[in-house]
Amino acid sequence: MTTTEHNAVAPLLEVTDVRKHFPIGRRPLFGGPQPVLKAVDGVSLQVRPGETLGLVGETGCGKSTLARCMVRLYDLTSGTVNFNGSDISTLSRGELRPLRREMQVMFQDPYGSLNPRRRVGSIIGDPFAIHGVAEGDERKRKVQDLMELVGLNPEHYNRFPAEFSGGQRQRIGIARALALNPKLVVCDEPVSALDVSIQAQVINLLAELQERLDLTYVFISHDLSVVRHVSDRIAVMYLGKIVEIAGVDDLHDHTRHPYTQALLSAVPSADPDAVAARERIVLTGDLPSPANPPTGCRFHPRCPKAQQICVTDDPELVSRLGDDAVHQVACHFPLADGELLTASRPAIADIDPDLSFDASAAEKGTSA
Amino acid sequence: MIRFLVRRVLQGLLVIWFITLILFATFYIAPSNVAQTLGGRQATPQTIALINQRLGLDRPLYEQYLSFVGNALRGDLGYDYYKQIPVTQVIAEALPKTLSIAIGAAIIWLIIGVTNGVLSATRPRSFLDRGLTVFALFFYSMPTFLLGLLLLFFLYFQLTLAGVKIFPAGGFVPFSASPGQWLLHMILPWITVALVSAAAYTRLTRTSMLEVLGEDYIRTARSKGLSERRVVLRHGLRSGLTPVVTQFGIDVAGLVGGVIVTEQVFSIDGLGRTSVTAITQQDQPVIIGIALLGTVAVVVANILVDIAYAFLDPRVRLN
Amino acid sequence: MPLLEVDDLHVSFGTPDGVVRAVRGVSFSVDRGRTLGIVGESGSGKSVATQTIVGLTRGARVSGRATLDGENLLGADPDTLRRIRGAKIGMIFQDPLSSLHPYYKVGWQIVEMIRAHERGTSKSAARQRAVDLLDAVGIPSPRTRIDNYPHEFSGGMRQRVMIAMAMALNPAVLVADEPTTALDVTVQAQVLDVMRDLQREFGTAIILITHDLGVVADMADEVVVMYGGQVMERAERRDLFYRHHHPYTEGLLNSLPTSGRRGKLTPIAGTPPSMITPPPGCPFEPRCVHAMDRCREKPPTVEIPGGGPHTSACWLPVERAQRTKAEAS
Amino acid sequence: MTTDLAKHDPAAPEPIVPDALELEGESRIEGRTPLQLAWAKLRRDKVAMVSLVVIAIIIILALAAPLVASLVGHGPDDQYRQAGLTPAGLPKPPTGQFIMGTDDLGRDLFVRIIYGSRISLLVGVLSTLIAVAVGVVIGIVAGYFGGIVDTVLARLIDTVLSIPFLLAAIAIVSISGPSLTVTVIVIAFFSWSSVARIVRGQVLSIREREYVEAARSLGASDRRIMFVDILPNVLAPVIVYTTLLIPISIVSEATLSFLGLGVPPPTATWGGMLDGSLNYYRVAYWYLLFPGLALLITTLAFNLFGDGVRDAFDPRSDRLFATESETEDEKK
Repeated sequence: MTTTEHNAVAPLLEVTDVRKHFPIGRRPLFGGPQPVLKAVDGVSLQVRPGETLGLVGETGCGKSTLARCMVRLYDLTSGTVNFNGSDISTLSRGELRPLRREMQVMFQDPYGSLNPRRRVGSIIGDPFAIHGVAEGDERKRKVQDLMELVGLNPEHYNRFPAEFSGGQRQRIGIARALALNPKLVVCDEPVSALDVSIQAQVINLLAELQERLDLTYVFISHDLSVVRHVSDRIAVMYLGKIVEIAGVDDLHDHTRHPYTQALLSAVPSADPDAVAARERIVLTGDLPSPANPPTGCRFHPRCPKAQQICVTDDPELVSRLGDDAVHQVACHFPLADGELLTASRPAIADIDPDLSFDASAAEKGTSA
Repeated sequence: MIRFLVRRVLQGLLVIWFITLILFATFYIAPSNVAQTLGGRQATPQTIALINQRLGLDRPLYEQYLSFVGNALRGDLGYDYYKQIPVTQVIAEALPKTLSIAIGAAIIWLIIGVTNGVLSATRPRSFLDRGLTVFALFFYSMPTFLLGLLLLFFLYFQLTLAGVKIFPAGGFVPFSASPGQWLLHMILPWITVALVSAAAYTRLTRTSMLEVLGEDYIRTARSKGLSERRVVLRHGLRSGLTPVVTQFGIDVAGLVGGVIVTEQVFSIDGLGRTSVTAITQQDQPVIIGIALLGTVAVVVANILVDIAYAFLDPRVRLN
Repeated sequence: MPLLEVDDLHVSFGTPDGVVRAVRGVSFSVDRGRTLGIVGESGSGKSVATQTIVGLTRGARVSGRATLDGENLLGADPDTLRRIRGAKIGMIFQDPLSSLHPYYKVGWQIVEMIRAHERGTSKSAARQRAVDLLDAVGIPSPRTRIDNYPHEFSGGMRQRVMIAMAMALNPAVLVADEPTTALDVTVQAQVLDVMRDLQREFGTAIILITHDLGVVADMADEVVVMYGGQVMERAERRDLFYRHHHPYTEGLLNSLPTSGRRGKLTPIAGTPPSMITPPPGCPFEPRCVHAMDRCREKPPTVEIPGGGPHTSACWLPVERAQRTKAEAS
Repeated sequence: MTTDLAKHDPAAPEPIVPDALELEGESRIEGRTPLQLAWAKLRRDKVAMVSLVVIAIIIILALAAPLVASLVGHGPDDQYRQAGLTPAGLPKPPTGQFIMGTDDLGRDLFVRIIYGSRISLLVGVLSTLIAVAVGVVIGIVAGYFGGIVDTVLARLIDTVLSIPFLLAAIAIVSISGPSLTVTVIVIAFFSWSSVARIVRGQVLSIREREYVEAARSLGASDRRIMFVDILPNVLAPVIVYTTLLIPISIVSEATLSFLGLGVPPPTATWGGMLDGSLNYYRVAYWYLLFPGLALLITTLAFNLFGDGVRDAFDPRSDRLFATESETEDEKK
């Protein structure tokens, strides 16, 4: 999709300056504000109908929280979410119910996302039951059609989740998400828990279903190679913010953000010669706590290109270095084409190599 | 930590206050015929009114409550209606007896329960484990009073019949009077209280240890080449004890009322027996005094458990 | 003679559902200073195999042979094994948070390790060594961090602590069981670097168990591919990636969404076999597109000519692997 | 790099191939509910089955108590001052006429023990059922809604749990006077809190599971999530706890009756009989022994059975697909 085409289509989902802060710990005894964990801290993006937007980032970067905000499983701290042209940011649970038919979530853990005490038929039939769509035999027929669609044996209608393998369970989750013919499906790490050979089956299934059913995906994963395989565009998150967003090829060929490059270079490749030839960037330090993120650009304490301005000013997410509007980066000193991060040395002195890490806070932010 | 303790103590005080309110409501609002009992059958209405007046029972309830709280805060829990001695003195007489039973029994059951539980958990499904499970379930099923009666029957009565006089039928000898006699008088009550709890603790420790021994860090401890003994005792037991400590705190506090049956069977006038008598006689000040003591014990035990928790688990301590 | 040699290892466990035959005839070896990658999907028996060697699978039925430096491991008495564990074979595991004892300071845990094997070492000397170790694995300000509890570290730092502990007695072999699976890729890169550096310095042999072919391509000198409790293929790293013979290895590599390849992936159909009633012949036979009748009996272990100890348990003609090489070059 | 194999591969797998078919061999137990699975496991447990038979016999005897009485020819409250007492007025040892002897009022102990089982079972089961019903509802509501609802309910649960049962029971009975109803209510009142605590704990963790979130993302109502998604998942511990609560309630009833605060005489209760034996066991061992045995056998049978039920529901042994880490557990 070119830039003009991209902008011509009205977005299916539009997220504007969304923030989600979780309270952590107790309010200080003698006044003071409630400490919060800024899981998502000012994210804006759009999802066009029919595309797959990949959302990558490391543990605790807020990608799963963002996904849950998109479909309003969480109440927003601030910001707006527009779905299909209408503002859903402040709708109540009851008001959201009819919309649930159009946006669905697919979860990561095929063991955790299916109720172990219920039969597969009733799990997949849940959307019908909740929305009063089909009853009795008709529901059963629809469920079995769905099972067939995702490659499950419809005769296994009466089985329990424990009787299926991980890959099959993920198919059950897919069938449930597709039952009401949604427009948008948010896939939260749908293949992360699966072995590679099974993972490939599920990725193929998702691709085929997208084509057949005209689905729009938001695909969340920490695995860059998977995201790269399935996505049209990719948004890279770091500590609750999007640092770079671009078309999948652009992101790889014209990487702008130092963090993106570090992330890309760290992805293991099953190709010994390529691994040997690659220039690896090993980031120093740990992910800072989302409860107390660094000032300015959040990546600055770990960034080889950091300058004084990075400590004070938070860079905007905009197109830089003459990129088109689809490719945006939040960096004061974006990488030029072919520039290698390994050549840079930071120009600030206050990089603390021992960033203390608040484990409880970080884990709280990890809803994935 | 300090902040946490302050909060827990305040919470505890709130609970204690709440309990006094309930106790007061229960025992003073309920129809009472103390005066009738004290006055005897021939008491005239005038006598009864006089008695009520002397006991302060004719004052408005809130007044009675306020004076009760006021006195209690000064350490005065009122007078036993019948014996005409301060409730604090009644408690002071009964408390050592109950404490003797409770502390001794608690030590015994803790040692037996934890040892058996650890043995069971380190050899699951073995002959020993099965044997200990049967032991545990047997005594767990045994009502305390039945065990007490059986001990009396076999170890006191049958032995005495056979000419072996070791154990007395019951009663209490203060430790200060004769440590040997104190011990002899305590052994059967201890066993009675301890065996039932030891059974429960065996099960609790076993379950908890089995869970802990399946943890990754136990595998790490083994992979470090530590002796199995060290793996189980230093690495396993440290975390396996957490639920045991919780339960122990609750149980020891509950013993104030929990030894009622044992005191009854062995005719020991501890807090339990005293409170049963007081309840049947509707001797409100004594009931409330003992109940208050029990509540304080529970509250203090809960705080101690929390401290023990923080001591055991650095994750609690540091958050 | 290789440093660590495992020959025809079988491991099974009794469970309420039946006997689980987790490992069925596995052989491998590793030399000083070298890294052996063991790759396999969940349930392939890769962790069970290595844990059995050091006697960490209690209650399992074990047969076969395993030697470390000529010393017999299987069937050795528990005390001998205990002295080997930690001192000669160090281990690190997948989840560094659950693998460290939550109630003890990391320094205490390392000192315990040292003093368990070296009775004579004083507490202060062991503590000084623990500080040095933490420093060596790249933990900043080790002198203060030594008195922290595991939960006060990040995931990557915890795994460094685990490595420091496993390397404390300079073991001949380091068994790393999915050491980076629970970590993010940027942290994974750091941890793998630490392992590489230590290996270079001390000449440790590493057995790296993983499901991630990328990690293997990065780290391993030699690779063993396991499936259904058996070794499917064993080869030097480049041979395995560019000249593999076994259809399972091929299937695994094809399943990967490798960079630059869009569109459909070619997954392996079906699911892994039950380890209670494994297929009588080749465990991969039910999912293999090349399956033949004789695969149902027993696959051969053929040596692939062309240098290196390359073997594959498959009936397909050997030329397949060589042809691939010709095309690749 | 490996194009060769892919090319001459006519049976290249279709992406949407039912991989379920391969599992046929492993899933013979198709569609059995967790309850059925647990029952199947329980049936292999000899101790539990023997206990179940013992429980069944006790229940049958309790139901058939009037029949037994008419067969023996003695009513539970009939006092045989001549035939049932020695000339000195003491209880008589077991004989052909009174197979378990008599008590101090010359009543047939055997018949009284049979009648006593009615009270024990009635109180044990009834108070347990009330406690479980109340506990489950409060536990689910507290755990699911969290926040202020949970804080209030959890405090309530803790408070009830920290009241010493016997002391409070005695106090209540001393005010209301002893009766069967009071006994059931008092025991139920002090039992529901532990059920509620267990259920609440379970729900707190279940609430965070992805399948609950999945239900929410489908637009399910709170009530549906609580009773369709959560309730079936707390059923196993509730069933286990129910079987273990029955013997506890039986012991509580016996203890209250022993203290003279349970079901008032002359109704035959095991606790009451043991209370009566207190002054006579030195001359009449049977007066202590038989009611004691009846009580012990009953509680033991329920506890052994409950232990078996707990094992049968233990999730660690009903996994179909054991992964490597799970087989680790099996070894230990």
